[in-house]
Amino acid sequence: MVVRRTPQGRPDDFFDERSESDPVLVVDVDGYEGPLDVLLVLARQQKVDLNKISILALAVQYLAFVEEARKIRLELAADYLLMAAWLAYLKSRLLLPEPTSDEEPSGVELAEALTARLQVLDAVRRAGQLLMARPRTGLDVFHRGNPEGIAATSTPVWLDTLNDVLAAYASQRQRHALARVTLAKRQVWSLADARAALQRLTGLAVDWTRLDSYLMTYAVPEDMRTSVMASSFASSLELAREGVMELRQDGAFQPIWVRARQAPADGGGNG
Amino acid sequence: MADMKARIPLDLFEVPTDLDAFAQAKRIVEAMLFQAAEPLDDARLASKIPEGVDVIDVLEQLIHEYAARGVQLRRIAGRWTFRTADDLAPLLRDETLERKKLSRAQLETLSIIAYHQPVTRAEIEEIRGVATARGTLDVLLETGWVRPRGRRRTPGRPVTYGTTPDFLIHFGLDRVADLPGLDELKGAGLFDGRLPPGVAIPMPSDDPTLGPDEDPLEPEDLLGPLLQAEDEVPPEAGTGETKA
Amino acid sequence: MADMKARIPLDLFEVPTDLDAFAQAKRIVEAMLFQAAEPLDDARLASKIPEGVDVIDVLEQLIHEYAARGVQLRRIAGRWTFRTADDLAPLLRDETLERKKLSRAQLETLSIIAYHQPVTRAEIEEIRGVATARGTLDVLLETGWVRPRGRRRTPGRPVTYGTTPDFLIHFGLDRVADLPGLDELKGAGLFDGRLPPGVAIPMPSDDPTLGPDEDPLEPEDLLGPLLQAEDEVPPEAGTGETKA
Repeated sequence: MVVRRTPQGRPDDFFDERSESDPVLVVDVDGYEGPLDVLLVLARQQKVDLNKISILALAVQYLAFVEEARKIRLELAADYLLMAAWLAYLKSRLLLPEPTSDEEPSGVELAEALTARLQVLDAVRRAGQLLMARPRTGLDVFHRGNPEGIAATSTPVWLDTLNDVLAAYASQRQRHALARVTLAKRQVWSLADARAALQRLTGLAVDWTRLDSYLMTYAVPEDMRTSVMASSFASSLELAREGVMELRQDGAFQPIWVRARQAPADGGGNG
Repeated sequence: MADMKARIPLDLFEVPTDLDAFAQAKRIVEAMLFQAAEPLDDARLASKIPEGVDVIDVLEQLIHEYAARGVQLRRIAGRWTFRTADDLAPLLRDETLERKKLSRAQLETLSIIAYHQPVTRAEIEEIRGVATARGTLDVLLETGWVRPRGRRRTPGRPVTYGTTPDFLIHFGLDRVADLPGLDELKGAGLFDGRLPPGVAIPMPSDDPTLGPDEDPLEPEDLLGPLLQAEDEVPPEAGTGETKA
Repeated sequence: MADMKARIPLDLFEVPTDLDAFAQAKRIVEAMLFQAAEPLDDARLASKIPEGVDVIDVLEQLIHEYAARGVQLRRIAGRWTFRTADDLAPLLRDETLERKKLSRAQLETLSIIAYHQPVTRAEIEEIRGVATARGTLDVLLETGWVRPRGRRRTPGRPVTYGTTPDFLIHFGLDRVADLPGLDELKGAGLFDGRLPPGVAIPMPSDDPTLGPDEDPLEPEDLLGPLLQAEDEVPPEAGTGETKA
């Protein structure tokens, strides 16, 4: 296992669990675990209850963070950039007068949804800490150290066959041989990337979210825009076909809106 | 030391003859739990004690007798085991043992699996807001605390993950409903059902019975290098391995 | 079972606060002896208990407290251990045949030892790409299929492992050279077509004669708790040492 610290790594033990077989997944920016992690850290800086944080201030801070990060290091994981795109959109919604259309959620509702997400992540982390603080078997509390002492009466009958051994050998040799394959860095956004990113984004978007312009501005280095646009669009069509996502476009050359598919309602998506 | 022997009556370890059935049942349960390499269930214990004695009564009595001792009787993962008292940890801890820490990503992923099981990788990623690195789940599967348990009946049929009895044993829990901090997570809305759309999961469940939205794993799942988890799959599912 | 919980007060296992030094010493000695993998001597026990308490007094008291229980405190070969009461042996004995399967990690490690022997732990880890859990090798040694055979003449002098005659007997092999090679494994469908070129499978040998880069095990190796393998080392291994 490679222990690799990011340059300004967090003080807590942060050993990198990624194997060399991971292609280009840049998960951490200076030790952060994704965009929500950054947002939580920023939110804590507001020193108020998570219920009372200013999402607008948070959005501004996050966008500044991304700008800063991009100055230093071009290669930000898509997750960070998608979040930037979404927050830029949210910021504009919070600043502008509410639209009259009932179709779109208000900026406030979107902000509340984000707050709720941050609270869940925060609670999950605290739960993890509580879990790790428990007395742990084999480390803090112990079971019988010598159970066989007198119980040697039970004779193990091993059911393993030669085939099990051979299969285990073949499978791990093969796995490891394949794990050694190194992939060149991708210059394009694959359909799979786009799909996963869109799904994470729609998890955030309780309702119609406008993708294109913000996505392009914030998320993508110029040389990749065409690829990203194409992949995102293809993936969104695919997701819509599967019934996971709905698409909307109000007219030719108008922005494309996406949202997670709602509970079955009549009418469906007007894609 | 030599005088030690003299101070202990020789007949001390002779078989007591005047024990009633309950007292004998207590001795048997003590001995069984003591020599067992892993926690034992009620039925196993009950099978060895004199007829007419309720094993739960025996266990309850033993719990009280051992409560203040250095070794305590606990129910963990629904079974019974003796283990050392929590407060003695600083004295018993083996400092030479490397205390392997999970990374933040691993710990978060483990928490989400524990508190939100059964859960898919996509759901984990949605809560964390970031893609899960390939090694993260592998490490958790390797600990034996996490297992793939089925496939969600949604497009793509993603694998669902849950915790194992080893997880409960390691953290000294009787059942997942005893996980610390569940209330806070409930308050934060982890179980509001928003995540898998339309599926409300009120509480985490490691019930090996698959949920209504889960399909069983296929035999190939258990052999595939991606999952690396045959070890942890309980016997029911494990029969898949013998297919070869 | 559900009502069980209600009947056990939650604070039952809280740390007792009003214990005097002697009572606390008893708890510590209990826990130490329970946890230990082998009998402990007076000095070891005395090192952990509160000052001013005589460990012999503590042990004597515990002997009496446990005398009528299903578990007893005994002195064996000058050291102390808990043992289940002799009279219960017949009851506990019929646990007998336990049907077991190796875990995936254990199977993989076994297969690597078989194919790559003599092989060190570090080499196994390199092939598997993950650290070997402490118990994995122990379990394999326990099966009697694997034995430590020597020490590699490299820095650290790591122990080399190989298979035993029992391994051949269990898996119905005449000699390890009969293990199938790459082509046969492919033929059996165990490798699929995706295997990159350059993956070679060694021709295994369990020749008990040590290789040119191996030193014999020292007598301490065979007694050390790390190996836990005195029982399992077959006669040939024993003679291996005498060659030096």
